[in-house]
Amino acid sequence: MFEPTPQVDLSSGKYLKLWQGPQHPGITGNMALELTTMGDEIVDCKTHVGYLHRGFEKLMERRTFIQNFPIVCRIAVPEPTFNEYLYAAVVEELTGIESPERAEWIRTLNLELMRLASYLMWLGGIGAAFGQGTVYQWTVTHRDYILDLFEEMTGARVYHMYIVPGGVRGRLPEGFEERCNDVLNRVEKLLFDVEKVLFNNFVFKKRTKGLGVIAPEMVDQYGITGPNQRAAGFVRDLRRDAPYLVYDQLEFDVITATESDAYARSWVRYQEMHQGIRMLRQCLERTPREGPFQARMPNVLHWEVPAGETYVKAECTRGEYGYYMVTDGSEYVRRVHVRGPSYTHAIALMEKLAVGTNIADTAGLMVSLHTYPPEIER
Amino acid sequence: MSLKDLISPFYVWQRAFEKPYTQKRPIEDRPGAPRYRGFHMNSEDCIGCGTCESICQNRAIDMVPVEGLEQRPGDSGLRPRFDYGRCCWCALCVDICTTRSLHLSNHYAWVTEDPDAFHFTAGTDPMPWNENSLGYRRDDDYHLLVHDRIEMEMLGPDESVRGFDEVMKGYTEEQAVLEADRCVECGICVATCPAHMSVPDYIRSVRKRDYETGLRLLYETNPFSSTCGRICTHRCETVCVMGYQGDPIAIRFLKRAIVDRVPAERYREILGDDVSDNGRTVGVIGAGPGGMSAAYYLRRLGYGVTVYEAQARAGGMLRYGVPSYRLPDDQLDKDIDYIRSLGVEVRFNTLVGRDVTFQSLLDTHDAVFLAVGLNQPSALRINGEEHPRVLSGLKVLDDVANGLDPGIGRKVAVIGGGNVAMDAARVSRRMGAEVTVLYRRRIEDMPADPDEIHESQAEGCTLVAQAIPVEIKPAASEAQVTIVWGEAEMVADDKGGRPRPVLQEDRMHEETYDCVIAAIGQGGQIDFIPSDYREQIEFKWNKFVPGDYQQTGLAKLFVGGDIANSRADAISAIEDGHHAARGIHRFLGGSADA
Amino acid sequence: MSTATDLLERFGTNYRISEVNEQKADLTFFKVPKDQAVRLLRELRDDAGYTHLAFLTNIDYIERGIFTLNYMLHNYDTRHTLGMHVDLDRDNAEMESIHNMWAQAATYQRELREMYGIRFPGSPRLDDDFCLEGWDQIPPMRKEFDTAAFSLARFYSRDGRGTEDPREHMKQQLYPTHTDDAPEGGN
Amino acid sequence: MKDMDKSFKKDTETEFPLREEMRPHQVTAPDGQVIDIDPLQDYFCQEPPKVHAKSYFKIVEDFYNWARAHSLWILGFGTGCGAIEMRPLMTPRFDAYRYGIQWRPTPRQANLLVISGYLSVKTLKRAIRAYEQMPAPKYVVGLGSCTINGGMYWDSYNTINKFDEFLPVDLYITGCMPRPEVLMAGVLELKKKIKEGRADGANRYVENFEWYKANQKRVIKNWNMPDYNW
Repeated sequence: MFEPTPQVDLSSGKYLKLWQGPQHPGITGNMALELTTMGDEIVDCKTHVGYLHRGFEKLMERRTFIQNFPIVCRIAVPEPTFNEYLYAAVVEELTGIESPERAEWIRTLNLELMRLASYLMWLGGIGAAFGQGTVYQWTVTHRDYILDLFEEMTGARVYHMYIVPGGVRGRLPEGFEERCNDVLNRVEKLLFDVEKVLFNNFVFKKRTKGLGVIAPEMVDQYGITGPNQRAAGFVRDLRRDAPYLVYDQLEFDVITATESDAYARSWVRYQEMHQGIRMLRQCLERTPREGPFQARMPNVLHWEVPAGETYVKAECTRGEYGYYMVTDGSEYVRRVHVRGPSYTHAIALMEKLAVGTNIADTAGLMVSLHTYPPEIER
Repeated sequence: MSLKDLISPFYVWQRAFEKPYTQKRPIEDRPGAPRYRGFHMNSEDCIGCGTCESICQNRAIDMVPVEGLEQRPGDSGLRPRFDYGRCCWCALCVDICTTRSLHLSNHYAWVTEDPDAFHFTAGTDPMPWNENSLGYRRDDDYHLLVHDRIEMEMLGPDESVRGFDEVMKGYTEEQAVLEADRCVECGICVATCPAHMSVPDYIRSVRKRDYETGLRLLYETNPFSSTCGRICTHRCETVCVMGYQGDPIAIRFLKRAIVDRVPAERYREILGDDVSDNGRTVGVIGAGPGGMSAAYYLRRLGYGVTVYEAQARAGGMLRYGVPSYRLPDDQLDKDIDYIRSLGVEVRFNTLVGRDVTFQSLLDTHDAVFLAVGLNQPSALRINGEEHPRVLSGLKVLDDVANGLDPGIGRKVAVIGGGNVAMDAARVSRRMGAEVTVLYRRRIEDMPADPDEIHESQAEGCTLVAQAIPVEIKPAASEAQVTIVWGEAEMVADDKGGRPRPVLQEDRMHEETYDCVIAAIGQGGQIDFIPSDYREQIEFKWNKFVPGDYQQTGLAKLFVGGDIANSRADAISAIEDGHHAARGIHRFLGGSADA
Repeated sequence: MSTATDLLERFGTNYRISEVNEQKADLTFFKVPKDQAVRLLRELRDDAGYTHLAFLTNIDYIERGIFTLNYMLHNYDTRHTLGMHVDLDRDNAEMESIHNMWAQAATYQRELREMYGIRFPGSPRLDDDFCLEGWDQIPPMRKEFDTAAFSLARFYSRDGRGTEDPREHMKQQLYPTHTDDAPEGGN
Repeated sequence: MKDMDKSFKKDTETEFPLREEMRPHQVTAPDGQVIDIDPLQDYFCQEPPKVHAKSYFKIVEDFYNWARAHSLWILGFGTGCGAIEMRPLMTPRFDAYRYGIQWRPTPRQANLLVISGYLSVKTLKRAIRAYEQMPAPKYVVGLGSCTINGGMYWDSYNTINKFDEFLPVDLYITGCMPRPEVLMAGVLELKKKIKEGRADGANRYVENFEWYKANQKRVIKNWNMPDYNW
């Protein structure tokens, strides 16, 4: 439920208005927090977004369906492939194109690699936010090895533009499995190190346990999804509940916790990275080596998608990521709405959770919610 | 807090003994991956179709003329110039490239102080990565375009050979839309089409199922659309960019797809029938495609047009030279009837020089357009060709079109490799004859349509290539004739021309047929023009050499069609007619542009 | 899945539900009039288990003069999603606020206010800047706003560009005397 | 503020007033003393920027430039996508620190502003302020196509196209997004430029101050800040 912000009299001299931002240290991307503090306790928090607003939804309305494919990945910078997949999926659903099985496996592999890379970045972030710069150095370096894999698989490190409506853009390169397995082994070893250094660290425990507790009843009120929700004890994961791609053929556990504080959320993510490695190994083993990886497509230069509307969602690292698309039978889309989980995590939830915490903890709190401003503003 | 929690973080020291992760020289040591999407390269295969420009969502690609590059049909002479202040390296341009000339290298570093420097024409500008062999290429199994032509239903050879029913059945609406959808709308074909029809536009109208617009577009440049939709030589398809990786668009049949869906009664409603009269008249000699085309456009401009036709029906070579299984009479009538319905007067059975003099035409009309075509078969120039069982291909086709029996017998030899030869062969098959086609060069050198060659073979004609007729001899029976021919070897031409066939005297053959059909070409007949006029007119190889706007040295006389161009096909004649109509309009003081 | 049909039957007596479209097994769209929308939302949330508001967005049908709001609700137990459409008058777009039902709705309403100009009376911080700062044009997501023209007019583009159409270029180079278009037949 | 008139258009003069805390107001200190504050006057420097003069002796100037080239401190302000590829540079794999590059959290400690990609109007305003707060001599690198000619957001209503209209840029790096190596190559190129004494963006900014301000105000409609405030 919405709670009105407390009325504070700034001229009373008791309060201090403090801006954290526009480059908030706790997040990947630009965002500002307007904090009203009394001492070092926060009495009011307002989130300011829009520093990365590019008007994607408008731009997509004036590009053809194939021209939209390169731009969607820019919506969430650290995690582009989920956009690529969801855009492809939503267009495929509206046109009735079915991507071949081989493409589905490669897509899953791609998405899980992305999830791992994104989590590594986050892990570095939460380490840095609580003074563990070493963890940041380790994880971002290892993320770079995953980017190397992406580079040879898709042709680019960050904006892969690989999952195209109808399939994927190319086969896996020669010898990809060995190199990928090698990286996975190194990341797995690193994760055990991080557990020792970060999760067993008494400083980290002291600072994160009890920080930013999300009460279970808040979950639906605030539309919280993903690990933030699972850390509050809910066993909800779109990969299991509404399986897409080949997730119904993969073995994995849905990780949950009950404490629902920053530590629990971090722990859930940490465990999910292990699950991700487990899934990636299955993918590497089972991805078909033969067969088509692209469905038969119409001429994309003047591709008219039949009129209709649909909503396709997937479980990204932060929760429910979805594309809602309305088409009217023309070469251009009528409306696309990108539903990013950060939208509610970074604004409504953050504004609520920050109240009562210390200034020093806002960065950590923000990272523990795992938000990406580019997907809020689009 | 347990003791473990206190000690555990010191585990971090263990990593201090690992080999450092650092790249010694990060810039040199890390080239892009083999599939890296780096900077653009363009090979010589590029034809400047501009498809990359149309797919680029960033408007990062400009098509610009490149110095030292000549345009020719099938190559616009433009090349893509990239703006790296816009590019996002999505490589859609590489994926869509119709000739697969565009690639990305794995080079990725470009740093400069000048923000205006990031423009370059890939492939022609000297860039450091031009020799790069790695980088993104489109995967063979990944396509953004549809490379395979939609198959058209046609009569099987067993069936087609039995009668004169049209062989190509035409696209259904769905097929036509799918085929039209393959077009990338680059417009390269427009320059190659002799009539410069707006091909991409009418293909788009097929895709949009808007046949009225389609018909209007067709009639802007071609009043024989129904005809050309069937028998056009479709030079456009030879340069179609889709042909580089797959089949060219079936442009000809898409034209037909439009006219097939518009009934003749609606023509006047769609195209309009408001024709004014400006009081001046033009005489047109010959009611073939050239003459009727000129008549149509002149009539549209308000001229009174009288067409003088020697035969009993209009259409010229389309009627008498093209058999009805390729072009049914009613389809030709559809085109001609519409032109006549606008008020074009056609005088049939009126041979200029016999029934009316050329001079009288010059006197009565403000201008004269002459398109008499080539109706005199060329001679074989071998001994014995005056044998009565040596028939001309044109004569055979003419007789069949007029419903007469050409009397070819059961076993026929056709000499020649052009469309007339193929038509004669296929007509003979339909009359029940066993047909052998003798051609002096190789099958791939045949000037006939590949489709025609293919279908004639399917219908059971035997094609004998590299066969040079040497002599015609009387056979034992009066109703038969013997032909002597020798095998030929292809010898490369020293002057760089196409290979020449050279007769091998030791490999001669002799065979007896019921008749020999000679179809090696035609010549024109212009004796009706008085000789003092002829002196004012430029000729070459017995053909007219028209000046601008098809005008001749005799200012009032405009010429066109087979007798005035080297291409000798319907579409060129149509364009000649259209062009001459513009010229006549100019000549008679119409708009300066026209 | 019959959840959607059952559900809409159940509410069909009290609400004027129209344009039901079962897009797929777990996704149904329907439309209700504006005055019943929030009441139905509340009932869906409290009685029918649609507790999760995935998002709230708007579609601009400029040619029909309407905005269509889309409330996307999800039921975690049946794993079914409902898309509720509400038509608004495009020229005078106003809708009852639901910030008291879902906390994040206030943010969505702020965004719709900024991007389309829809008013949600009572919604907190509605008129504060959201993504845009110093925006002096019509709300940018409205279809009549031409972003490319605006971008060129305000932000300019670098000089030195210019392109040729292959077809026109070939026309001028290869058959210039055929370029005049005065005497055209057909139309 | 956003009351909708028929055309939705806003008058920038009246519709974008100063933020509440920017207006003159009174504050009561904890001891009860009431203080008058005019933030635009009190918080900001009113002194216009000056050209950073070169040393009289060339050898001294060369020494300065050599020293400047070897301590490029980047402002850790990721304005766009490209920021994500700056992180690997801070890690052991690329280890940009060995080249004298390091990231600083505040503009007052930094002398290199890397505009990492597109700039929305809202960020442009912050970038200008950040730039003006940096001590001279200072350098700007435009990273990615978006800074050159708008990149893939060339038609977006909220991102600028030509960055050099707003701040003086010393170097451009193309790419979308550029790899960390290219940024490194760019910085090395910038070093060369500094050593040669050609990296005079800060002075160009001062010399063409009116022009830059006019461009900035053309785009940023609620200016809401003093013209110079370092």
